[in-house]
Amino acid sequence: MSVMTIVKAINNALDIKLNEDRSVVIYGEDVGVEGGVFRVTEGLQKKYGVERVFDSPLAESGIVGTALGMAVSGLRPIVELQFDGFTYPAFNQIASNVSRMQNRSRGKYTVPMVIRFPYGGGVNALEHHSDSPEALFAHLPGLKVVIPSTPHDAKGLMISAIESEDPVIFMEPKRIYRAIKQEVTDDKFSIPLGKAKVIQEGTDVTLVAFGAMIRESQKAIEMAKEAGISVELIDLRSIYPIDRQTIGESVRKTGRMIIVAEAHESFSVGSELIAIANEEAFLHLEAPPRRVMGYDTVVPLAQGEKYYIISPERIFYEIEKTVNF
Amino acid sequence: MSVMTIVKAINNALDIKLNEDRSVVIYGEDVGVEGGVFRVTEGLQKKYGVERVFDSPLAESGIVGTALGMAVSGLRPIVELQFDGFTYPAFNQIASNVSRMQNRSRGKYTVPMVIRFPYGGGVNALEHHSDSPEALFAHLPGLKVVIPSTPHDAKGLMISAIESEDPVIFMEPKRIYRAIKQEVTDDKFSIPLGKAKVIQEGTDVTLVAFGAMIRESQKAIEMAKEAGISVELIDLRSIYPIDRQTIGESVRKTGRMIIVAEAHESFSVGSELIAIANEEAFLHLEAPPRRVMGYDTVVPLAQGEKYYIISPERIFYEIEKTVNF
Amino acid sequence: MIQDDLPAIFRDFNPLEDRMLRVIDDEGNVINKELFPELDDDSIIDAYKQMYYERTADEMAISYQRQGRMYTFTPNLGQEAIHIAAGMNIRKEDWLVPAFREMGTLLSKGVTMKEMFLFYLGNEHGGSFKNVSKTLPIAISIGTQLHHATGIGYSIKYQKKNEAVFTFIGDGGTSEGDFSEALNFAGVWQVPIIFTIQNNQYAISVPVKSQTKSVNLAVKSVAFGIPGIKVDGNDFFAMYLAYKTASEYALSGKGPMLIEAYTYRLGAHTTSDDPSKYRKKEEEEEWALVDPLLRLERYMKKMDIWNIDKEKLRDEYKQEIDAQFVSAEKEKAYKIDDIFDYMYTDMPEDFKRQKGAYEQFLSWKENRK
Amino acid sequence: MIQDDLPAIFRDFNPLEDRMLRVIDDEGNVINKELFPELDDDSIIDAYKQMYYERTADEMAISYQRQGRMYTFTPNLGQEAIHIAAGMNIRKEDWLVPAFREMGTLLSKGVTMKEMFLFYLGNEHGGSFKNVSKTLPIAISIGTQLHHATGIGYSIKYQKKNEAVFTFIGDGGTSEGDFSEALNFAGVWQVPIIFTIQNNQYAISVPVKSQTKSVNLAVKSVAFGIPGIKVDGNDFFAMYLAYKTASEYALSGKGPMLIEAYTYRLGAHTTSDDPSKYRKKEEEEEWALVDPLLRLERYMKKMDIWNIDKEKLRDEYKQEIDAQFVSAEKEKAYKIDDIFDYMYTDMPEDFKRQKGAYEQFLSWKENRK
Ligand SMILES: Cc1ncc(C[n+]2csc(CCOP(=O)(O)OP(=O)(O)O)c2C)c(N)n1
Ligand SMILES: Cc1ncc(C[n+]2csc(CCOP(=O)(O)OP(=O)(O)O)c2C)c(N)n1
Ligand SMILES: [Mg+2]
Ligand SMILES: [Mg+2]
Repeated sequence: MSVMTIVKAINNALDIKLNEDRSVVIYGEDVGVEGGVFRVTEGLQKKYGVERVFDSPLAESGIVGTALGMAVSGLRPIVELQFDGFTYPAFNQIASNVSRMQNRSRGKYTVPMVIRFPYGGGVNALEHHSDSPEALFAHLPGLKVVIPSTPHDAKGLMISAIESEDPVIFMEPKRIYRAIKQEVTDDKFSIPLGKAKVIQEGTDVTLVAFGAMIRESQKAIEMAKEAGISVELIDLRSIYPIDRQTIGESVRKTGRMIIVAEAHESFSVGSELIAIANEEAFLHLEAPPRRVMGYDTVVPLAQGEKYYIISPERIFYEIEKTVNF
Repeated sequence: MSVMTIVKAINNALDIKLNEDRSVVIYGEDVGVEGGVFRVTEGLQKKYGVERVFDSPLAESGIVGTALGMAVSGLRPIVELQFDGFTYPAFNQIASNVSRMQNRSRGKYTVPMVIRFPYGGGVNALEHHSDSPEALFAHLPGLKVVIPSTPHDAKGLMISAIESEDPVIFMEPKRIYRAIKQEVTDDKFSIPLGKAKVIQEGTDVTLVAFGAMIRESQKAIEMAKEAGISVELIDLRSIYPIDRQTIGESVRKTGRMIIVAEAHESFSVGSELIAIANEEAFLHLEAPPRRVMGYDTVVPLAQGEKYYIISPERIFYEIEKTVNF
Repeated sequence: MIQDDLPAIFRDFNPLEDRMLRVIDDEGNVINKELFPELDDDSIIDAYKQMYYERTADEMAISYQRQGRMYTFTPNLGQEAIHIAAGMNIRKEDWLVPAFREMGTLLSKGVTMKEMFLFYLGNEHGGSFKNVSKTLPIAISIGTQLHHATGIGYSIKYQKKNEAVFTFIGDGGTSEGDFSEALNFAGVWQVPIIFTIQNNQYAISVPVKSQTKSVNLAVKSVAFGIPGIKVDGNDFFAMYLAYKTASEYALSGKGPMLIEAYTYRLGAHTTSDDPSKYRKKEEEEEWALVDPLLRLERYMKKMDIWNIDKEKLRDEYKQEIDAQFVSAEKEKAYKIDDIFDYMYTDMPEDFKRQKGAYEQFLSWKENRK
Repeated sequence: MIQDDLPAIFRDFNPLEDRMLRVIDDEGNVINKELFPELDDDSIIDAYKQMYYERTADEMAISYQRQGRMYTFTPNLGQEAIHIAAGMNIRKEDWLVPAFREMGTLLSKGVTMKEMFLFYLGNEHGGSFKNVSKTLPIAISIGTQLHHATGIGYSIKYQKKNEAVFTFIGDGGTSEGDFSEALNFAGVWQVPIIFTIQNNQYAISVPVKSQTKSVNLAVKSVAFGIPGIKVDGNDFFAMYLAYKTASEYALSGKGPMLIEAYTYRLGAHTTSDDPSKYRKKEEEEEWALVDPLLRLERYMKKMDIWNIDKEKLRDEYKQEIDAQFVSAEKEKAYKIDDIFDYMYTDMPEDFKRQKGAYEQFLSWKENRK
């Protein structure tokens, strides 16, 4: 066991897979000597050499497109895109090829690759450094989209992502990269993709969240507890495949649902979760499911971010409203 | 008045705006001499010259990115992307700049530009020629997303799109490009963006559709009528801004909703409409709102498309299920 | 500027001087004896036959499409020398990463016309090329395939295999960002790839002069520090030589190369296209005179190695191709499974639910009748 | 290959031969008399002052950031000659389309340090450059800005205006597809743009040799048929000459140009970066010796036109810059409106609803207290 941050836990997962499988390679902008701008790949080039962990030219489409080429020819590439907002130059490769090569080739080629990047707001960053694009990737058929919220999950899910024969978008909540520390085993373990986790059981309302919003939700749940409200908290962990069963069960029990996520609320994962709640638990719904999500605005720079970012208080406000509906 | 197809109606709108406003220019792949692969820009280069209607190099990011440059410097560019699946190379320019320049410059620059492209399936096309990516664009803040379903609307909405100071994604349902003929006035008129249209009133269930799915829905409604079910049909027309009010009113009246759209159902416009129905009409809902949408698969080639495409029968099947819930 | 260890032809036909590698002239005369590739008569005859097969298959496909028996098809007419010269230089161990207009090369690699037809009949099983190893499916989204080729190049180098990658793009495709990015990655990584630009003068209706101001397309290699050469794409021998040279270069670990194959699309862009809208008949006629098959035939006749009865061969090919088409037409019906089963290696629950819901609808529909 | 109507320097310093335009050497000696630009002493003194102002502002910004009074900042240290030479050649009528490391050029165009500070204090109002016409905001998404510049170039040409566009990108940025696409569009459209690559040797930690195999970056122009030149970016006079020439060329309707400004990022990538992780101290020291300000000072001293009291000037600048910083710090508080009001010209109903819901939450919060 070691005390790990999310950064350290992912680094550890990468290390384990690099060590046990020579077909694993890692590249992207500044992932080599620099170890990535958030140091997620720190030390790996030194340990595994420049052929296995290396800096690429500054071109996201190229990074992702070449990784697909590697994936169909025997390697298991893991590529880093430097920030959420810089996934878009790679969007065509992801939407047109990474997600489709398996289907296009009728399974002749599998696509065992991971595209990982830090995402989300709350770090006083420049534009394009605070986006939460999970809905965009989840809407594209053929991908798996994963978001951990703890060091333990980050490690276990990353191991699964690397071992998946399907391409995985692995989004890392940068705001809590180092904020959460946890004892995590140094041994290899994996957490299956596609399974949500009930973090806390409750009876009055189901809160579905993921990434950095788990911690904020937990704070809100404390406030709710004081107000005598019992909240069930689900960490979605996998955006696609989405764990319809766990959501359905919980909402059938509590009759109420709130989604907490940083992304723009319209046409979002929140919308999908409301659809699922309707499909799975319609007769049990006692209040309209609500979204506590980002507005349909560009994520503001530091001074405006306080208006955009979701506070525990705002979550609590919605909990109260939903319970009192 | 002339009898117009959607192709002709859009051509007519472009013609009117080219004629009255010298700041309007049109370009894209094959839009010049060729008049576009679907002939939407037919005759316009001849009439207005190669400086105003012209072929560009084959690069969608460049087409959209340069249009943004034109839009901030006095022109009103209208660019054509050749097919839905070829919007993705332009995704970064759209997501990172077109949708954001106005906000980034605090209104110093407006972005009066239109990105138009044929979308959707049902034409036995090759891969990447049948996608329905409206949810992707609707999720990005700062854009307007428009989809007409008739020649009349196509013309009126296109005029508004060109005159909008905000950037507009104009998606043209290629499957009915020439399938629907309608008398349309030759004069200029416009239809405000952001307003849905109740095509047919009804009492038992609200059908929300757009683009080529309107016609399929109308066929299903005939079937429903025979079965004694009264259906209200709403043509969404504008995906963003979405007309929450019209949806809300209708669902409060009928208590039931079905969304018919070609796109993959997960994380889609359908999901958003279900969220809206919950938010606007929760206490009136008598059955879970349902999506009759494309599966989370790549749109199949011609032989498989029959399984993917939405038939009036399938819509009717869902109507019956919803009404009998 | 030009590397020392570069094969001579890359120096002698420097694209910066807008020179073009040719071995025979339009009449089939050898104009560069010292460059004539080592090819015995049988191989030349075989090359012609392959080109002729591709030509015949193309014509058949066009006619099936006209008969309404097949969806849109992308003809290869006029570009056969490139395809077969490439095909003859691609070994089983080498990778082929196609765009969408190199049918002859695919056939050389082992793809059958049945598969091609099946693809254009709207069945993904045709386009998967499942029986041919190291061959990616047809790439429709222009430019993207070059990155895949480059990534495969990296795998090869990383795994220390003695393999090369052959990949293709059109003149129009050179405008896409992915084209430049891929050449740049390949240059930095020094991977064994042969990039071919089939410059057939048009991207649908758009002439190459509207695509770029560069003097030619081979010269674009300079921007990425890789060797480039412009080759007469209607000259089978020049193309053969270029591929032989590039392939040896790549296999000896020296890195990527860019070949511009200067040619002309004799047919329509696809069967839904009408070139008379955007190009002159005279232009088409001029290029028809230097049809790569004609030029090779002229050469063969001059060298007295012509022993082909075209009529007869054509009939033979037609029969064979028709059998393949019919077999593709008769291919077992497309199943629901076919749209669901290849999206994921292990099908997610939620996805199974979608498939199940659809099956329920189908049985409802069945019962209604 | 090289056009006849090209200014002489583009022929004399052909990037294909990897030549670099220099006017003064490291010691400040004029090595190319005939190329020395027409600049009177006052202009040279003014240029130095502008560079010195940028340098001082940079240092101040870094220290504010260290004091925790400002978020991440992007220093310009070492690249001032490029910025001021460009600024002196950009007229009011010309457009400026920046990347994110040309503060001096922005200042020349009329942007204030207050605005710069406001931007790095996390306020969009700083980055809008609202008071300066024809200047786009800072572009963070690398490469995308070149397309905007090219589009503006088209507007200018279409509207028959006598204007030019100046746009910038880094060495790393040349790997992005948009870089190549934009140069290609500009070439085909023959629009009045001056593209500058600030080759400061690094993209964060990645050295330029990992970006591309091309002999230099100016040579990339060949791929797009536009003239390119590599210029000593630490030589103010060479940069001035290059911009003067390119601007005249563009304004006379001859089309775009590419300038590679060969320089070195003397500071960190941003204030969150630590260059010692990826580059050698010796390298930094070597480049520090040829700091563009030092070189200009050496020249001025040699020519006996040096009349600057640096200490005094620095104090003066510091005071002025600090006043601007304080004023930026004191800028009226960011409002809720600021996040909503600029997204659309007419705010959609649904969007108003979101704003309204937020205001409701705020009043609930207020009442709770
Ligand atoms: C990214 C993308 N944009 C647009 C298209 C539509 N399209 C198909 S073929 C073609 C022209 C291609 O021209 P070229 O690269 O010269 O190849 P050729 O067809 O001449 O072989 C276009 C624009 C596409 N397939 N992919
Ligand atoms: C599309 C995109 N990808 C990645 C980044 C993150 N990033 C910011 S600066 C930088 C390096 C830029 O290097 P260069 O172009 O040489 O400019 P310099 O910083 O040296 O001025 C990177 C990778 C970005 N801003 N945009
Ligand atoms: Mg072509
Ligand atoms: Mg740099």
